[in-house]
Amino acid sequence: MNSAAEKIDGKNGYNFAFLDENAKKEIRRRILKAISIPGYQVPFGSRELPIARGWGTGGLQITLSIIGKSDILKVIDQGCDDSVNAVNIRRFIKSVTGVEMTTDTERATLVQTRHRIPEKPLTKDQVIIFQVPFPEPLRTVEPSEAETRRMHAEADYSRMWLYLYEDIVKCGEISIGARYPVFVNNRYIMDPSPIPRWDIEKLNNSECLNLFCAGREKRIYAIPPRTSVKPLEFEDFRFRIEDFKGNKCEKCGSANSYLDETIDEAAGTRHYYCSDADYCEKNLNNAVRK
Amino acid sequence: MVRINGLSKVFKMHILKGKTIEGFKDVTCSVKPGQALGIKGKSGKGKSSVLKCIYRTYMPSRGAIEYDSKSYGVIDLARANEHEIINIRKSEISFITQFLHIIPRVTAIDVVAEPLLGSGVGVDEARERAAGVLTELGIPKALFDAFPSTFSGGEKQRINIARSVIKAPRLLLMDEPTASLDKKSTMTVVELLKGLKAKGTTMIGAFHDMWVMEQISDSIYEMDGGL
Amino acid sequence: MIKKPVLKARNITKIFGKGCPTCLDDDSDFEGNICPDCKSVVGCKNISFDLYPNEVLGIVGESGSGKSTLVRMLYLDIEPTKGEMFLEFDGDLGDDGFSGLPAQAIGANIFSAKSFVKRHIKNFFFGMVYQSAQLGLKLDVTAGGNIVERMLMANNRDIKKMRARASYLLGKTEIPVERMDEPPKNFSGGMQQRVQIAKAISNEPAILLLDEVTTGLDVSVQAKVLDLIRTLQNEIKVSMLVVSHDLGVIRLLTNRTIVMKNGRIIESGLTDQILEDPQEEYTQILVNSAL
Amino acid sequence: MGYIAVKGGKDAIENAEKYLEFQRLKGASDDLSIGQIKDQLYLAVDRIMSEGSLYAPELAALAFKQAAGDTLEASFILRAYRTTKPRVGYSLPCDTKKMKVIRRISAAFKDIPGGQILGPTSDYTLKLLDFGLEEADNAKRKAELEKLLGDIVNYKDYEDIGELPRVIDMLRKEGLVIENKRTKQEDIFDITRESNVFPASRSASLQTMARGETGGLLLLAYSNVRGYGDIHPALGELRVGYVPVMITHPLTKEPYEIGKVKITEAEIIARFNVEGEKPKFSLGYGVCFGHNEVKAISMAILDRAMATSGAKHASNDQEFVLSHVDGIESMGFTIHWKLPHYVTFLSDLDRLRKAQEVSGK
Repeated sequence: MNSAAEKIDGKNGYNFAFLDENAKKEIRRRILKAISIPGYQVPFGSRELPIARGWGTGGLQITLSIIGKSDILKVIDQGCDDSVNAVNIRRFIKSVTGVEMTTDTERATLVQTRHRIPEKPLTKDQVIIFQVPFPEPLRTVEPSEAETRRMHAEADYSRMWLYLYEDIVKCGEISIGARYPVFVNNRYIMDPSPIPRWDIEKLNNSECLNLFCAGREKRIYAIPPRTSVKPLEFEDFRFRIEDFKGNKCEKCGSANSYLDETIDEAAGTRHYYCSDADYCEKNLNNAVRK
Repeated sequence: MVRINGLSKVFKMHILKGKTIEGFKDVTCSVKPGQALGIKGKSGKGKSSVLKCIYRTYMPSRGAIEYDSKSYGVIDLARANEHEIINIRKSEISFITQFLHIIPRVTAIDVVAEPLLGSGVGVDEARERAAGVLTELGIPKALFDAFPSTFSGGEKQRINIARSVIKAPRLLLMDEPTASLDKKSTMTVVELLKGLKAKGTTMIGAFHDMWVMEQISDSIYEMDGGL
Repeated sequence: MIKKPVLKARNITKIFGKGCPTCLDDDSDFEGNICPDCKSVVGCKNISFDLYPNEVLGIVGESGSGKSTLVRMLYLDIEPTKGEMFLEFDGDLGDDGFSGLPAQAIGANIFSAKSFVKRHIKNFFFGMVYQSAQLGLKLDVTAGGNIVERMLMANNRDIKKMRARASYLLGKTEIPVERMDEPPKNFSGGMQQRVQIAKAISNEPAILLLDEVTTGLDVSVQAKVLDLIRTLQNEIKVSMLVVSHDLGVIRLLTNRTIVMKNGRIIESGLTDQILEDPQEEYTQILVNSAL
Repeated sequence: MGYIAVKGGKDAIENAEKYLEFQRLKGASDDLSIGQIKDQLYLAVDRIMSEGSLYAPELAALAFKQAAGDTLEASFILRAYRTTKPRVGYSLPCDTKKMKVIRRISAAFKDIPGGQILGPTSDYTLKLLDFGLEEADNAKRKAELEKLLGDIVNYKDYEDIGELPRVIDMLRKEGLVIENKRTKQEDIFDITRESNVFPASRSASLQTMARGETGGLLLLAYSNVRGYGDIHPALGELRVGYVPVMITHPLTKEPYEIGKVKITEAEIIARFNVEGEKPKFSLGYGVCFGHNEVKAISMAILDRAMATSGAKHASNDQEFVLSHVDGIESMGFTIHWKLPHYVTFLSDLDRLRKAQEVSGK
């Protein structure tokens, strides 16, 4: 156990939420800019944190910049609260803010997440913060950042559409799994972070505020409430979500939630459980109560 | 329809240190709508140069060529700008030149039909009418889909004529059209030209064959030996 | 019904190198294309001409005369040092009311338009066919994809419709439709040129620019490509600008011709007049040196 | 001491060495023991052994001390020492399925047969300065060790939990993975005996990377996943543990274990590329001495990246990768410009002056 995190007796203790106030102010300004230009990637002075680059420093900086004493925070990874990295991040935030933590999606005012959106849509009083590895959706067709920024500036997206077309010609369908590019506010193509296609729908016309941040790549972007978010698709090649072929969660029986697949090597069988732990638990409790 | 006066043409040959060569001098003549004007004169006296100046393949050096154009009204072809000439060539004036410019890999029937395509006639109808004219000119059906580059001089000339007359031009210029034709083909061409005249085509032509000249022309202009 | 020109070029000049008052000044004249004072290379100098709707204008000249540089500038591939270009569109609008000419471009000097206006013009108003296929095509993208890309730019999002249109265009350019999903890098030179043509006309451009399209192709393939361009002239309402050093190509395709030497226009006129009654010394030499 | 202006090559070099020695000796601290380095700086020792391509923890620790902490220099010293050792034989192929695992995780599945074994990792520690370690305190160190050990007697670095199935094998059974060609024993290339030739065999490629410089491999792998040839990797499996070194016993001709080496092994699953028939996943493999996850994962990414046909970016170009990742080669040449070049420089100077004259500037 890293003793320092517990006692925080560092030479002179840490500021509330670790970041200095100027850093918070600057990041909040960038968030406001991102909200006012939905889908646009706002560059920002990303700070190093005691967590490795590529392990959630982006999402963390947003959370640390907007969190207040009265906030209630939920941190999930792969949809589950006790996943290793979620535990690690939650412990750090707790140690530098003392804010109340929860695993109950409904009670949380802030949800920091990686790779999933909670099954139950969030309300207008909640903010969801995504950890983002690759902010640039056009990277698949253009390695140069200078060129992709020009393409965004001029909405010159034909190369992305051509990529999807060629994908369909080669593989019979669009072969993008997670990080499915979306069209925000009919203006910007945006990378929704590596969430499954299952979750994309929840970004469209959402009640809550969606904030995205890539720490290593130093970009902040947002989808404000009630914003149109449409996955890139063709009229005759529609966007299709993951297909669980009728399988249900073996714990709570849910048939409308994203499932994790585990393989039992010995028995050679496969088992399915809800990826959203909180949602699964609630189903169980309701089932039990009924 | 056409009133030419004081038309002259000189060629400036840079390779001969800019020496000028006399084409022809002070040609003045005219032709009424539906009439045919023949140009007579020994060969080398500039007969085809006059026709080429009217068609603007040659730049006239002096004089005027007044023409009553359908789209532009009275217009001096010697001074008209290139865009006007292009339009007039497309819709009003045809020129049966002495030699057929071979278009590689295009069959006889397509060569003849092409002028119609440009003016919005369907492909099939154009080919049908082309077939009609070719048959009229005695070109065997077997040759319709062959390439003109393999034809005899006479056959090429008939393709040339067919191509110029398929669209019943307003003004038809002709440079020795029957030069390489046998007696029988010449007769057919004369009949065809008379038919066109009857439908109102005005003609100016240079003929070496006096019999054809008499058959076609309503009036004749004598090149005065052009110095 | 006098039509307005579709393209007006005014004093287009391209200097490679520092440039100086002598080579930039409009009426200064000097022999050859090296500026006597600053030694920079004069690619093009004071090129002005008009292109009318449905007209085919030829640009002929020996290699190094600046004709390819000129057409690359018209297609906004390279920036001119000086000069203006104006575009007009009086034809009927595309089926989706898309004239290919954004409002900001009407009556304005296209060279100083904003970059996305320029890109718009390149994608919708012009069609360009380069001498070498790799300039005109993405050789790793499928042939159909190269054509579809232009339709995608026009916000077309129906794959079946786009593929139908692409195969129609490939059929029209005599490319076997089964090879539509193959990358052009597997195609012969002639086929690559025809894919370029199909791509260039896919958005029904107002002007088609052809830069030495048949150079390097063997005679029979060349004839096929020229034949294809001729049929296009009749079938679709498009003005064309044909750059070639080959007088046979110029005679076959064009109504009017501009003769260029050392980056300047030596003479211009009706194509048959240029070939049969050339006025300038250089043109006479050029015409008489053709086989 | 001040700067001693020294004339003449030999004297200068001798004095420089003395000055270097002085740098290492000055300061009031106690002399650093090899044992301390081996025990407490074991990750540096692992890195030096892998880049020096010699599994000898004590020697690596010594080299580290001698090089005053410069890992490039230390692995260079180890590599030079290795040359003095004659080749006595080759070990038998070892199946890492039998690895005595101390850490074994997969990112592709939530649960894997044999379980996700987190093991000793700093992955989830907070990168906060731990001021508790500031004071060197043997007593406190011993006390903390006892507390952690609790009632464990004769602690072994690993317990024997038998064979752990490979995650990749599960995917293989479902026909989801493209098979990499197996290299026969006699075809294995030996980069220490012959120079690399391109295109290099997979054995030569893996060997070159196995002793490659961690930073170089990391840079190329990072450039790949950031978009320059991106292969969209997923970590199929990462293992850290001990494998036996088996040789054929000279007398009994039976396989005979002469010791154990700690290695890190990474297998990545990359975006499938359509090969004629069914689309499949493709594989990348990386293994190196000691505990060095950065290197093993970077190797696995590059192993797959180099297999991409039509190399458009550096990371896909095998010749580019294998020619630049060896630390001893790259460090040596890049800093060789420190050597005197005044002869060649003079001739360049002459050219420049001439060129300026000619252009009249």
